[in-house]
Amino acid sequence: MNDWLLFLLVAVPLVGGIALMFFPSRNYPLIRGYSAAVAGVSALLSVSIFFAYDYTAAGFQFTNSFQWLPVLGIQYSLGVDGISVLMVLLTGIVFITGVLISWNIEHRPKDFFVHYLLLVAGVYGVFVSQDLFFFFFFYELAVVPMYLLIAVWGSSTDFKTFLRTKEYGALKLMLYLVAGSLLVWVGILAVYVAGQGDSFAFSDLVSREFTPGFQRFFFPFFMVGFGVLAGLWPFHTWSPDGHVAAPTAVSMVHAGVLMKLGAYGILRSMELLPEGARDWMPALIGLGTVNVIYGAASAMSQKDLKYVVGYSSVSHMGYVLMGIATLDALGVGGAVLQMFSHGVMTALFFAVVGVIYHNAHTRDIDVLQGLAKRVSVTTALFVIAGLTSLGLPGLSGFVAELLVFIGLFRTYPILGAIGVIGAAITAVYILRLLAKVFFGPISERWQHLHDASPVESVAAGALATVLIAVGMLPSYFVRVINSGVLPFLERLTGA
Amino acid sequence: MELAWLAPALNFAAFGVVSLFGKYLPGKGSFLSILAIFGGFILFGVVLADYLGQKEDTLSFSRTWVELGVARITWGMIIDPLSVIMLGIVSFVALLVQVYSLGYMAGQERFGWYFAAHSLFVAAMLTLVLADNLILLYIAWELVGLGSYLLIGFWYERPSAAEAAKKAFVTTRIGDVGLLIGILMLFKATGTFEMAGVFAAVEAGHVAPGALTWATILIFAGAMGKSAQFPLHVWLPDAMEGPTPVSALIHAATMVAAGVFLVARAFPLFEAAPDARMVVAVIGLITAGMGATMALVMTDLKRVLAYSTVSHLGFMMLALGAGSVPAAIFHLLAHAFSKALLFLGAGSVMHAMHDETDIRKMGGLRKKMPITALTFTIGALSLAGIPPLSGFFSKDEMLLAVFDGLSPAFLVLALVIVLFSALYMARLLFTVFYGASSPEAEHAHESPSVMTLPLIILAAGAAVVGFLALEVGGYEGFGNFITSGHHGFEVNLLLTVAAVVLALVGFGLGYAIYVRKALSTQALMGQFGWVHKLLVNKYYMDHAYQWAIDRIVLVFASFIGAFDRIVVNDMGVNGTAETVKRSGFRIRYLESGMVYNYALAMALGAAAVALFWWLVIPRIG
Amino acid sequence: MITLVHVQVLSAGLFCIGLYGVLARRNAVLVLLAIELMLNAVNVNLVGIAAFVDHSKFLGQIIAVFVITVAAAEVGLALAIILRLYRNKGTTNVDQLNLMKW
Amino acid sequence: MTPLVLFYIAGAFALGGAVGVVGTRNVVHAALFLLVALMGVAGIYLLLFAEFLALVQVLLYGGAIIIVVLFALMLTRLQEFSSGVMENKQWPIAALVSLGAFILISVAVARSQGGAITDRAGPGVLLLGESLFTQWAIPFEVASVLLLVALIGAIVIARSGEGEP
Repeated sequence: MNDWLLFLLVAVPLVGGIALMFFPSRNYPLIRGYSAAVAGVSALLSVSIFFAYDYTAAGFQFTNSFQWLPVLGIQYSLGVDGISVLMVLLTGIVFITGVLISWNIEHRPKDFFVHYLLLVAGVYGVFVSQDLFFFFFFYELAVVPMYLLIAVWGSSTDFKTFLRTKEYGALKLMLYLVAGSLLVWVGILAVYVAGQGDSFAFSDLVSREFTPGFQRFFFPFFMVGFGVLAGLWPFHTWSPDGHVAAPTAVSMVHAGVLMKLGAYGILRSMELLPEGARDWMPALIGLGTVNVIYGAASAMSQKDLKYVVGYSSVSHMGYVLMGIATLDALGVGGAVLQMFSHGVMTALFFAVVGVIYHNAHTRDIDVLQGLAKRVSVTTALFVIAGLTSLGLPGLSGFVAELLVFIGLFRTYPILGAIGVIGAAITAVYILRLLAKVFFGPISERWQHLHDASPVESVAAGALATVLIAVGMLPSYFVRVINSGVLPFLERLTGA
Repeated sequence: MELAWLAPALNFAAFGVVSLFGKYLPGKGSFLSILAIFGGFILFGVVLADYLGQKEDTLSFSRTWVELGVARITWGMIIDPLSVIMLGIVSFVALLVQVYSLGYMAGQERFGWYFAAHSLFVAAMLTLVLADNLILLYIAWELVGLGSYLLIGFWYERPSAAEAAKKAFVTTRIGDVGLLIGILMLFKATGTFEMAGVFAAVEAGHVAPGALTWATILIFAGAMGKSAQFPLHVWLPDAMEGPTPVSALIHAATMVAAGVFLVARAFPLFEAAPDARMVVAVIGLITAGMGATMALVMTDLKRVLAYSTVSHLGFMMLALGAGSVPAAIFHLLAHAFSKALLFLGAGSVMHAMHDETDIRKMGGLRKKMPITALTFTIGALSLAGIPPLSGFFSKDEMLLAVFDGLSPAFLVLALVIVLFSALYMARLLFTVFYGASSPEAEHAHESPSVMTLPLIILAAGAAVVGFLALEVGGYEGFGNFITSGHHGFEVNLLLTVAAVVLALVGFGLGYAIYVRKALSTQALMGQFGWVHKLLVNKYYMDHAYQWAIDRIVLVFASFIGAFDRIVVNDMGVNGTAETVKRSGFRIRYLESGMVYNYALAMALGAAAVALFWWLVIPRIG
Repeated sequence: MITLVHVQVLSAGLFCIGLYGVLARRNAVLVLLAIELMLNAVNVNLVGIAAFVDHSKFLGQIIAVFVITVAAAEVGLALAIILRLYRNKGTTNVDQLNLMKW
Repeated sequence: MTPLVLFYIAGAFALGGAVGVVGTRNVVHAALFLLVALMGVAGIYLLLFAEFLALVQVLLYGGAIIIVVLFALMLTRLQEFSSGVMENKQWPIAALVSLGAFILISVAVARSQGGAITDRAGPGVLLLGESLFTQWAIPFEVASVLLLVALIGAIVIARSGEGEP
C-alpha cells in the first residue's frame, strides 16, 4: 500500500481534474464540493505521507517505479526524502486551503478548478519524481494552467503611473518560467548525455562521474533556470507582477509552492553536480543577500498589498537561497524549513489579502485604513502572517530564519549579519503596513466592510495554526528535514 | 523549584484561553489572567523559599527543543539570585497592575483582549528572566516586544497609539538585531547557546578579545533598545499612548528593566571585555543626563515619568558599567516599585481628571484624592533619593559603585543628575498635588479601592524595600544575596551625605520655584530660552530620526522600488522584449524580396559551410 | 593526360560562371540560362567522377541522365512561369518582382 | 592529337560559351552562346567515354531546350531584352563571390588525391542502357512521370485564362 501512496498523490488531482471536465458546468455546488473532496483526499494523502515518513531511516521512501520508455532510459519513478516530503505536505496544505479560498469564484468555476487541480498535480509530480524527464514534464504541466488561471481569472490594476493587466502578468510569468525551464532542460540533457545517455533516473545520474569542467559549466544552467522560479535577483520581476495579476488561490500556490519548486530544484541539481555547485555557491549566496535586502526595500516602497507581499516573498526566498548556499547542515536545514514556513505564511498572506480585496475591491494601502475595527478575524490572521514574516519567535519563520542565520554565521558571518538586518527591515515594512491598513481611525468608507466568511476563516485559520504549530514544536519537522539534509550534504561534500 | 517553569506556562495558557474564548467567559476572562499571574507570584514564593533553604548557588535544567546538527536549542530554566529577584519583581508588579486594571480598564472595549495581551507579556517576561540559554532569552525578548506592541497599540483607533506601538517595536527591533548578531557571534566562537557554557568559554579565554568586545557591545545594543538607552530611547515617551497600567508594568517596572537584567545576566562577558563595559557606562551616563534634563521641562504627566524612567535606566546602566551588578539590580528593584507606583498614581489622577495629562491644568489634587497624593509623594521622594525610602539606598549604592569603578568625572556628572532628578520630581509633585486647585480639578474624586489598594501596597514596598540592603542579624544584605556572598554593600559616608544634600537641595529648589514662586519659571525660560527649546524638542532627536526615515530610509526604499520597476522591469525585462521586437522590425528589411539577394545569401552561406568544414572542423575534430 | 583535376576545375569554372549569372543578371530568362550552365557543370563533374574513380563506371552517367531529365522539366516549367509573369506584370526583370518581402 | 589537347579545345568552347551567356546584353545571343557552351560540354562527355550522354546533350539541349527558350523569347517583347542594363546592383559582389567560390573549389580539388588518377575508362552504351532499364527502371519511370507532370503543369501555367490575351 505504501508503495502506491505517491502514485495516488499525483494521480488523484490529475485524474480528478480530468474527470471534472465532464461535469455539468452550471452545477456550482457540485463542482465546489467535488473539488474540495479531491483536495481533501489529496491533503490527507500528503499529511499521511508526511507522518508515515520514517525519519530514522534516511533516504528515499515510498519508492515506486514504472518503465515508460526504456530505450531512452525514461521511467516513471517516484520517491520522497526528508526534503521533498516536507514540500509534499506544504503542497497539500496550500492545495486544500486554496480550494476553500476560491469557494466563491463566480466566473466559470468548473474551468477554474480543472486548471487548479492540474496545476497542483504538476507541482506534486515535481516533488515526488525521481526521474529528470518526469521532473521536467510535471514542471511544464504546472506552468500552463498557471498561465490560463492568471490570464482568465486574474485582475488588472491601474497604478496611475503604470498599468498591470492580467494578460501582462500572465504572459510575463509564462515567459520567465519557460525561459527558466529551457535552461534547466539544457542542463538535464547535458547531464543525461554526459552520464552515458542511458538513464534519466536521478539515482543513476547521481552516481555518475562528471568532470569538474563540465560541472562548472553546466551548474549555472540549473542554478539560474531554477533560480528564475525561486525569484533569484535579478530574475524576480515576474513574481510580484504575477501576484498582482493572479487570483487569490493562484497567488497562494504561486508564492507558496511554485517558488519553492525552484529552490527545491537547485537543491536537487546540487546533488547531480556537486563540484560545480561548490564553485558556484558564493555567487548564489551573494545574489541571495541581494534578494533579501532588495526585496525588503522594494516591499517598503509599495502601495499595493499584493506587491508588498510579492516583494516580501522575493526577500524571504533570499533567505532560502542563502541558507542553501551555506552548504552547512544548519543553513540548508533552515532553508528547507524556511521553504515550508514561507510557503504557508505567504499563502496565508495572500488568502487574507484576497479576502480584503474581495470585500473592499481595492488593495491600495493609502485607501485602506483602520480595518481592525470592522474585520477582526481578518486582522488577526494578517497580524499572525506579518509576525511570522518578521521572524517573531513562537511562529515558524523564526525557527527557520534562526537556523539559516546560525548556518550563515558558521560560514559567512558578514552576510549573516546582513541577513539579520534584513529581518529588521522586514519588521519595518510589515509594521508600517499594519499601522496604515489595520490600525488608526477607520474611515467612513469601510464602516460596513464584511469580515472573512466562515469558509475563508477556516481556510486561513488552518494556515495560521500550521504556522503556530511549527513555531512551537519544530522538532518533528527538523528531524524529518535532518534525515534529508544530512545525507544530502554528505553526498555533496564527501565526494 | 523545578516548578518555576509553571510560572510562564500558566500565563501562556491564560493568554491562549483568554484570547480565544475570553468573550464567552465571565468578566471577559480577566480573572483567568489574574489567577495565572497570582500563580506566578505564589511560585515565586515557593522558589524563593526553596532557594533560601537549599543554599545552592544556581540550579538549571533544560529540555531539548530543536536539534539540528551541532546546534541544540533548549527550553531551560536557571534559578539563581538574579532570576529569583526578577521573578519576584515581575510577578508582584504584574499582579498589582492587573488588579488595578480591573478598575482602570472597566467598561473598555476589548477588555478581555487587554488581559490576554497582559498575560502574554507577563509570560514572555517570566521566560526571559528564567531563561538559561541565549536563544530562549532572545525568544522571550522578542515576545516581550510583541506584548509591548500589542499593549501600546491597545487603543489602535488612535493614530498616535498605532504610531507609538510601531515606533516602539521598530526601535527595539533595531537593538534586537544587535542582540541576535551578538548571540550568533558568541555561538560561532563557543559552539553553544547555554549561558553557562558561553561564560565558561569566555572566562577560559577561548574567545578572541576583539570578537568578544564586539559581540558584547552588540548584546548591549539589544539592551539599549529595550531599556531605552540613548540613542534608542525615543520610543519610550511615545509608548505612553498605551493605557496607563501598561506604562506602569511594561515601561517602568519590567520590560525596560529587561535590558538592565540582560547586562547583569551577561555580566561575565562585560567583565571580560572592559571596552564594552566602558561603552555601557558612557551610554548610561548620557541617557541618565538626557532623560533627567528632558523630564524637567515636559508638561505631560506621563511623559515626565517616562523621561524619569529613561534617566533612571541610564543610571542603572552607569552602575553596571562601573562594574556593580548588585547596585544596578537593587536600584532596578527600588525603581520598579517606585515607578510602578508613580504610574499607577498618574493613572489614578487621569482617571479622576477624565484622561487629562497636562500638568499645567492640575493643581491642589491633594485634597480631592488624598490616598493617591500620599502614595505618589512616597514614590516621588523615593526616586528623588530622600532617606529612608528605597531610592535613597539604591542610589547611594550606585554612586558608590561609580566612585569605585569609574573616573571622578562620571561621579560629578552623576551627582548633578541626582540633583536634577530631585528637582523634576519636586516639580511634578508640587504642580499636580499641591498649590492652588485648578478649575479642571474641581470635579476630581478619589479612585475606587481596586485601584487604590495596589497603590498602597506599592507605596509600602517603595518605602521599605530599601532596608533589604542592610545586613541585619542572619540576613546578609541584598548585595551578598545577589552575588552569593561575594560582594556586600558598603557605605561611604561622605558620598552618602553629598547625595542626600544634593537631593534635598533639588527638592528645596523645586519647592522654592513651584510652591513659593521664589523664582519665576517664566523668567528662567526667558533667560535660558534656547536650552528650554532644546529640551522641549527632546534634543531634536525625534526630528533627526524622522528626517532620517523620511529622507534616507523611505527615499532609499522608493529608489529601490522605482529602480525595480523602471530599470529592472521596464528597461531590463520589457527592454529585452522591446529589443527583440525592434530588431525584428529592422531585420525584416533584409528580406528585400529580390530573389538574387536570397541567392547571394545562399551562395555565401554555402561557401561559409564549405570553409568551416575544410578549415575549422579538422582543427577541432 | 587528362586527369580528374582538369575535369573538376572545368566543372568549377562552368559552375561559378553560372553562379555569377544567377546572382548578377536581371532578366529571368538569363537567370534560367545560367542555371542551365550550373546544371551542366554538375553533370560534367558526375561524368568525370564516373570515368576516373567509380568502379562500376556508369553510376555517375545514370545520375547525369536523370539530371538532364529534371533540367528539361525545369526549363519547361520555368519558361511557362516566365511567360505567365510577363503577361501579368509586363516584365521579366526579377528585380521588379519583389512581392515576397516584409 | 592527344586527348588533352582535345580536352582543352572542348573546355575552351564550354567556358567561352558560358562567359558569353553571362556577358552578352542580347538575350538571343545569350541563348546561342549557351548552345556553344553545351556543345563544348558534349565534347567533354565524349572524352570521358559518355557517348550516350553526349548524344543526349546535343539532341536535348541543342534541339529542344534552346529552341524552347527562343520560342519563349519570341512570345515576350524582344526589345526589352536587348536594351538597358542587364546586370542588377549586386553584380560586383556576385563576381567576387563567384571568383571566390571558384578559387575555393579549385584549391580544394587540387589538394585532393584526384590529380594522380589518369586511368580513364568507360562502360559503353550497352551496359548503360541495360542497367538503366533493369536496375534503374523504377527511377526512370518516375522521371518520365515527372516530365509528364511538368509538361501538363507548363501548359496549365502558360495557357491564357478567360479573357486574357
